[in-house]
Amino acid sequence: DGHGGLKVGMITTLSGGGAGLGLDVRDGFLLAVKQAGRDDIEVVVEDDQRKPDIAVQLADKMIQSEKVDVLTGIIWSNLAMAVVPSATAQGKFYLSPNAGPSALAGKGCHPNYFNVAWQNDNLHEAAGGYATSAGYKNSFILAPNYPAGKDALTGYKRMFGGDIAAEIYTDLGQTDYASEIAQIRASGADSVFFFLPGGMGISFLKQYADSGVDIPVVGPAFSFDQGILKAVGEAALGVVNTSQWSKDIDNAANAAFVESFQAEYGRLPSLYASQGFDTANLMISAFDVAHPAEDPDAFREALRKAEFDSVRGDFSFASNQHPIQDIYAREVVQEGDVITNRIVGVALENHGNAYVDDCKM
Amino acid sequence: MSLLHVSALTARYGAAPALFDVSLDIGAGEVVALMGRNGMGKTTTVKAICGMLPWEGTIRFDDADLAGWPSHRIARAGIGLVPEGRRPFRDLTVRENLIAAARTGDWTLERVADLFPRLGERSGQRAGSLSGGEQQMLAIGRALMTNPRLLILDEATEGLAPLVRQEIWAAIARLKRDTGLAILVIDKSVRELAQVADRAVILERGKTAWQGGMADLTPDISERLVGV
Amino acid sequence: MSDAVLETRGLSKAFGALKATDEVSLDLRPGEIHALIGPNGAGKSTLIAQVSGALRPDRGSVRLEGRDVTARSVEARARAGLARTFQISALAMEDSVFENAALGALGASGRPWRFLRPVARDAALRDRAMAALERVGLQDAADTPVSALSHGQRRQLEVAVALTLQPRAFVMDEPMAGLGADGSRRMTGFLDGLRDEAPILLVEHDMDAVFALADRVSVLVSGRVIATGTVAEIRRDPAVQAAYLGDSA
Amino acid sequence: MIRENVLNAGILLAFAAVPLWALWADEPFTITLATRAAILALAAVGLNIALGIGGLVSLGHAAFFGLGGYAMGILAHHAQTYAPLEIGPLTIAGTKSMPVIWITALVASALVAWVIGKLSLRTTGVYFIMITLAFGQMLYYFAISWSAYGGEDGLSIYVRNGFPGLNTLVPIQFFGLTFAVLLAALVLFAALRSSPFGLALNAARQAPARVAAVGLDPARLKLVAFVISGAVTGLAGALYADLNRFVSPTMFSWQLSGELIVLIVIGGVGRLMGPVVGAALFVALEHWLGGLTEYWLIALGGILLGLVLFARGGVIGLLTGKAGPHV
Amino acid sequence: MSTILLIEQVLNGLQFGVMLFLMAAGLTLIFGVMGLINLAHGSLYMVGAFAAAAVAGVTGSFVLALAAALAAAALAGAVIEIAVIRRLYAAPHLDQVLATFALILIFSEGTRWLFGSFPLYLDIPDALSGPVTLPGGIEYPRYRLALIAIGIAVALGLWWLTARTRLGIRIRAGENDREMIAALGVDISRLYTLVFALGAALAGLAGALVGAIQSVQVGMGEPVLILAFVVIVIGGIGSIKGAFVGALLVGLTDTLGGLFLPALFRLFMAPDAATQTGAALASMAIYILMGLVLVWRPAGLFGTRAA
Ligand SMILES: Nc1ncnc2c1ncn2[C@@H]1O[C@H](COP(=O)(O)OP(=O)(O)OP(=O)(O)O)[C@@H](O)[C@H]1O
Ligand SMILES: Nc1ncnc2c1ncn2[C@@H]1O[C@H](COP(=O)(O)OP(=O)(O)OP(=O)(O)O)[C@@H](O)[C@H]1O
Ligand SMILES: [Mg+2]
Ligand SMILES: [Mg+2]
Repeated sequence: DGHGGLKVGMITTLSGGGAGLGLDVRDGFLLAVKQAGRDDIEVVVEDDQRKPDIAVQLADKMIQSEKVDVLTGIIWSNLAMAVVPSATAQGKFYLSPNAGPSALAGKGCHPNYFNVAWQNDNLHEAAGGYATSAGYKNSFILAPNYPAGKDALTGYKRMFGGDIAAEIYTDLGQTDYASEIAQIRASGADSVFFFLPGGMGISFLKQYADSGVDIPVVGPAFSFDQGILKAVGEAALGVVNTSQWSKDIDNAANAAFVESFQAEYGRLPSLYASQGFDTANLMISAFDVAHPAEDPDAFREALRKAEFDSVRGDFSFASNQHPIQDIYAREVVQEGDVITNRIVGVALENHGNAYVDDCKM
Repeated sequence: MSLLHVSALTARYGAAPALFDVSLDIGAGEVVALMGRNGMGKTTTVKAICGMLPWEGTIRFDDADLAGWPSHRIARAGIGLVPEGRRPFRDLTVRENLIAAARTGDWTLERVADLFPRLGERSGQRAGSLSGGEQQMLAIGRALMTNPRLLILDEATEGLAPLVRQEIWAAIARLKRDTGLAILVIDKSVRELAQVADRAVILERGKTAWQGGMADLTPDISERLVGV
Repeated sequence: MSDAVLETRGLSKAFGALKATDEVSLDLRPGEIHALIGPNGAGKSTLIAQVSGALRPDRGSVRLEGRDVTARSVEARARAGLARTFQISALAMEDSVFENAALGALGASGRPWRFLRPVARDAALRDRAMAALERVGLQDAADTPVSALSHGQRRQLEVAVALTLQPRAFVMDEPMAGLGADGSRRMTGFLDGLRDEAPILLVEHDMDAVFALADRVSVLVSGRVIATGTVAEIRRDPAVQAAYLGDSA
Repeated sequence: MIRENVLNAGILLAFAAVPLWALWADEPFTITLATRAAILALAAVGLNIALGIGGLVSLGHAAFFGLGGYAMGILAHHAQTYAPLEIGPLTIAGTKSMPVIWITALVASALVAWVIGKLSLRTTGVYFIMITLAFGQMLYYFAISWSAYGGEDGLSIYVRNGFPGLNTLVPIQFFGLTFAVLLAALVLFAALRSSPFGLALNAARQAPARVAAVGLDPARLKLVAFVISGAVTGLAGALYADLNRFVSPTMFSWQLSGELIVLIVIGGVGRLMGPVVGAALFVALEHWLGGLTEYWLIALGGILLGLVLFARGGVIGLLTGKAGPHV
Repeated sequence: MSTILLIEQVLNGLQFGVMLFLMAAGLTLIFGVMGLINLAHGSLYMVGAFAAAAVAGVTGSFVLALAAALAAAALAGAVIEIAVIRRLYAAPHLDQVLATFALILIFSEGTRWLFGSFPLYLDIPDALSGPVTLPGGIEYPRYRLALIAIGIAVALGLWWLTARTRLGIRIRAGENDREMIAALGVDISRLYTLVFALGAALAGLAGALVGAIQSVQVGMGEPVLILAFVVIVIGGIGSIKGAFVGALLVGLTDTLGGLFLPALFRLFMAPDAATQTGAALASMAIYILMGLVLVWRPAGLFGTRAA
C-alpha cells in the first residue's frame, strides 16, 4: 500500500463481562489520535471476547489481511501471552496499554514489545511499599488462583517489610468471600492486601464492609476505578489503593485529558482510559520520527525515548521497555455525592520492575 | 338431539392421513361402541374429539362447535377420557392422580373408592408401581373425577385378567344404569360390548363404514368389518 | 425334568414388603408352549424380568439348557439362546423395520464390533433379517420406519426380531396385547407353528389364545404358582376360577 | 428440497473453494477463518459420533479438545525449550512433528474418554450431560492451576509444528492439511453410521432394552462410541492449538463444550455434514456480525433463535426437508 | 482452627447453599415440569439483580427493589415462555438447549446495551447491615442470617406448594404426562407459563438478594447457573427436596473445601505448594462431589427416574 500512513490494529475486549476495560482503553486511545489531528493514522478495532484463541486469530488477521504496522489493545495477561510473542516474532510492534505479564518483562522480553501501562507486579509492589511505610507489621493477603494472582502476592511480598499472617488463593471468578473474611477475622492480621479484579473485588469489598471486620485494607487500583467505585459505594470508603494514575495528578496534560475525555464521552476517564491515551501518544511521538515499517530501528529508538507528555507526569522506559514511573497511594473518599480517589502520597518513586535483569536484549 | 355429533371428520399424522370421513352421534345417556380392526382410526377419532390432534370437519358437543378448542377446554365442557395405554401419572400416588383431575361434581374420592375398592386400598401407592389392572381402574376413576357428561373409554380392558375385565365391565354397566352418563367405548371384545352398548359405530380405514343399533349388528357385518 | 430347556427354581423377589414373586419354580420343555397366567399384579412381568436378566432375584436360580445363568446379564442370556418380546413394544422407532430386524441378526452373529463395512452390504445379516420378516409377513414393510407402523405390525416386528436370534427358548410377555380379534387369530396361528422351533414361555391374558395354544398352563397368584396343568385341568380348577378366570373358564 | 447427498457434496466443494478463492484474492485471513471452521467442524464431527448416533449429549467434550491441545502444547514446549519431559523414571523428548503429536493426542484423549465414559455411562439424559460437564470442569480447573505449563496463561509455541512434505506456516497448506483430516473424519463418520456398529449404537440410543435383549451390551457400544468420539475431538484440539500456536485452559471450558453442541444443532444433529455447516456458519457469522456492531452477540442470539424455531433439524434439515434423529 | 471459625464457616456454607437453592429450585421445577433444560435461568437471575439495582437507585428502598426483581424476572420468564419456549416443547432437547443458549446471548448483551458495561450499585438495607453477635461470641453478618431465613422459608413454601396443593399436584402430573393432564381439563399452557414465571421469579429473587453483597454485572448469572445445575443433578432432577439437600451439600463442600483442603495439604507439603494445590483441588471439589454422587446414584440422591 506504499507506506506513509500508519495502520494500528487494536485487539481488545468489547463484549461480555470484561468489556468496560476494553472500551475505556479504546476510547482513550482514539481520543489521543483524534487530538493529534493525524489523518494518516488508521486504527482498526476488533473484539477479542476475552478469549485467547479469538485474540490470536484476530492478530493473524491484523497482520495478514489488514497489514497493520503496530498492534495494541489487549487487556488480559493470558491473551497477551497468546498474541504478543508471535506478533513480535513476525516483526510487528506491540504496545501494551494494560497487560504486563512478568514473562514478557523478563526472559520473554522483545525489542518490539513495549508496555506503556506497567509491569503487572507494579501496583502490588507499591501496595507492599505503602503498607510498610504505613507501619503495618502483619498482612493477610489474598488473590485468585491464577498466574496474575500469584504475581500479585509475590509483588506485594517483595516490597512489604512485615510478616504474612496468611496467604490465600481464591477461585477465579469467585463471588462469595464469606469464608475468606472469616479467616481474616480470625487471623490477627493488622492489614489486608487483596488483588481481586473486576466483579470479584466489588463482591469482596461489599462483603468485607458488612462483616464488621475493621482491619485496614490495601489493594491495587483495579478495584477502585471510577466505574467500579460507583458499584461498590460507601463500602470502599477509606481504603487505600495504589495507582500510577489518578485524575487529580497535577499536571497540564492530565488536566486537559480529564476534561477532554469527559467532553468527548460524557463520563470520567478511568485508569484504563489514561493508559490507552498514553499508549497512543507514545506511538504518535515515535511515528513523528519514523514509520515503523520503513525504519523500524528509528521507530523503536523513538519509542524508547518516550518523548511524549504522559498524563502520569514523569515517564521513561526501563531497559526491558516497561515503565519507570511514580506510583501513588490513593484513598477512597466522598466528594459531595461522588465517591472517588484522592492521592494521599507516593507509594513508590520512579519505580521500575524486578525483571530487568532477566531481560537479555 | 345428540350430545356429541361428529361428521365428515378428517385428520392426519404429519402428512399421513389417518381419518377420511368419520361420523358418529352419541345421545345423552347413550352407550355407543366404536369398533374396527387394528389401525382403522378408533384412537385417532378419540384424540380428535378430545382436541389432542388437529382435525377438520365438524365436532359438536352439547351444541358447541369444538373447532379450535384446546383439549383442556373440551375436558371442562364435560368429556372425560380414559386413554389407550392407561397413562397414569406415574410419579403421583393414586390419591394424587385422582386429585389432579378433580373438578367439583358428584364424583369424589369416596365415590371412586366405592366403585373401585382396590383404589381406596392403594391410595398412597405410586401409580407407576401399580399393576396393569389397578392402573386401568385408576384411569377410569381419574376420568370420572372430572365429572364428565361423556366418558370415553379407549381399550379399557386391554391387558387385564378375565376376572378384572368382568369387574370393569360390571363397573361400566353400573355407570350406565345408575348415572345416565353417556359413554363411548372402544374394545376388542365384541361379546362384552354387545352387552353394554346401545349402538355401534364401525370404522374401516378411517371412514365410518357402518352405524346402527347393537341389535342390528349382524354376524356377517361384524365378520367383515371387525373380523369376529 | 433335566430335559427342560428353561427352568426356574425358587425365584423370589420382593419390593419392600410386597413379595412380587415368591418361590416360583417352573420349567419349559422342548416343543411346548407353557402359558403363564394370573391376575394383574400377580408378578408375571416381574418373573419374566428375572428370567430374562433385567431384574436380579433375591433368591433362587434360572437355568437355561441345564446351565445356571442366574448371575448373567441380559445380553449374556440372549447370547445363550433366550429371546424375549416386550409387553410394551421396545423397538428403535426412528429406524426402519429392516434395521430393527438386522439388529437382531447382528446380535445373533455376536459381532457388533465392525466399524467400516455397511450393514446393507452384509449378505448374512440381510438374509437373516429378511427371512424373519417374511415369516411374520412384514417383508413388504421392510423400509418403513417403525414409527409409522400400526400397533399390530409392531407386535409382529417384536416377534420377528426374536426370530432372528434363532433362540433355544422364547419368553413372550403378552404378544397379543392390543391386537384385534383377527390379529390375535393370526398371531395364535403363528405361535402355534413356532413351538417346533423353540419352546415358548407365554404370558397372556387373552384366554382364547391361551386355551388354544398352551400345552401346559401355570397360574401365578400373588407371586406364587397355585396350579400347573393342562388347559383342561386348569379350567376345571376352582381355585383358578376364583382367582383369575371368573366365568370365562 | 435437495437430496442430502447432493447437498453434502455441494457443501464440501464450497468449503474447499472459499480458501482457494481467498488465496487468489490475497485474503490470507479468510484462509485462517476457513481453517478454524474446519477444525471446529472436526471437533464437532467427533462429538457427533457420540451425540448424533449414540444420543450421548456430552457437555464435556472440551475435555478432549483441551487434552489434544495440551498434547501439542506440552510436546512442542519441551521441544522448543530443549528440556525433555520427565515423568518419573521416563524421559520423553518433546517434538515438533505433527504426526507424533496427533498420535499422542488421539491416544491420550481416547484413554481419558474411556475413563470418563466408563463412569459417566452409568447415568443417562441430563445426568449424563452434567457428569460429563463435571469431568470437563475438573480438567479445566486443573489446567488453570497447573503452573508448570502456564496455568491460566497457557502456553505459547512460537512456530507452528511441522508435517512431512508440507510447509505448515503457509496458511493454504495448513488449511489443506486440516481439510484432509476433516474429510477423513467425515468418511469415518459415514462408515460408522452405516456399519453394524452404527446400527447397534443407533438402536442403543432409541431402545437400550431391545439391544440388550438381542445379546448386545448397550453400555459397551456407547463406551466405544464415546472413546472414538473423544479421540477425534482430541485430534481436533491438537490442530486447533497448532492453528493458534497457543494452548490455554479455555480449550477446556464448558462454553467450548456448549459451542460444539451448538455447532451440531445448527447444522443438524446426526447429519454427516451437520457439524461442517454449523461450524462454517458460526465462524462466518461471528466474523461478519462482529464487524458490524459491538452488540453483535444479540444478533447472533436472534439468528440462532430463528434457526431453532423455524428450521427443525438444523440447516440441513431445513434444506432437505427431513428432521433427522431426535436427541 | 478455632470452633468459632468453624461454626462461622458452616454458617457461610449454609448461606451459600440456601442461595444456590433459590436458583436450583426454579431450575429443577422448570426441568421437572416441562422437561426443559433452561440455560437462560442465569439470565433471569441477572434480570432480577439489575431490576433491583435500578429500582433501588431510584427509590432507595430495598423492599421495592426486591419486589421489582421478582416482578421483572417473573415477567421476563413469562415472556420467554410464551414467545419461545412454548414452541419448543415438542422439539428435541437439544433444540431447547440451543434456544436458551441464544437467549443468554440476547439477555446478556441486551442488558449491557441498556445498562452499560460497568457493574451497578446495590447495597444491603440499613436495617440488615452490619454484624450481629451470636451465642458463643460469633460475629456474623445480619444480612447473611436473613438470607438463610429467607431461603429456608422459600424452601418450605415450595415444598408445601408442590406436595400439598392441587396446583402442585397438577404441576407434577404435568411432569409425567403433559398431554394427559390437558385432556383432563387442566390448562397446561397457563400452568407452564405460571411455573416458568415462578421459577424465574425465584431466580430473580436470588439475583437481587445476592446482588446486594456481590457485583451486579453482566454475565453474573452464568457461574451460578452451572452451580445450580450441579445442585439439581446431585439432588435428583425435578425434586425440590433434592435441590435443597444438594444445595446445602454443594454450599458446605465449597466453603469447607476451600478452608480445609489447603490446610490438609500443608500437613505434608511446602506451604506455598500446599496453598496452591489445596486451592486447585477446592475449586474442583464440587465437581468431584457431583461425580461421586452420580457414580454412586446415577439419578441423583432423590431422583426417581432417569431424566
Ligand atoms: N403417532 C402416529 N404417527 C403416525 N401414524 C400414526 C400415529 N398413530 C397412529 N397412526 C396411524 O394412524 C392409523 C390409525 O391409528 P389408530 O391408533 O387411530 O388406530 P386404532 O383403530 O385405534 O387401532 P388399534 O386398535 O390398534 O388401537 C394407523 O394406520 C396408524 O398406523
Ligand atoms: N419396581 C417396583 N417397585 C414396587 N413394586 C413393584 C415394582 N414393580 C412391580 N411392582 C409390584 O409388583 C407386583 C407384580 O407386578 P407385575 O408387573 O409383575 O405384575 P403382572 O403379573 O405382570 O401384572 P399385569 O398382568 O398387570 O401385567 C405388582 O403389585 C406391582 O405393583
Ligand atoms: Mg387404538
Ligand atoms: Mg405384566
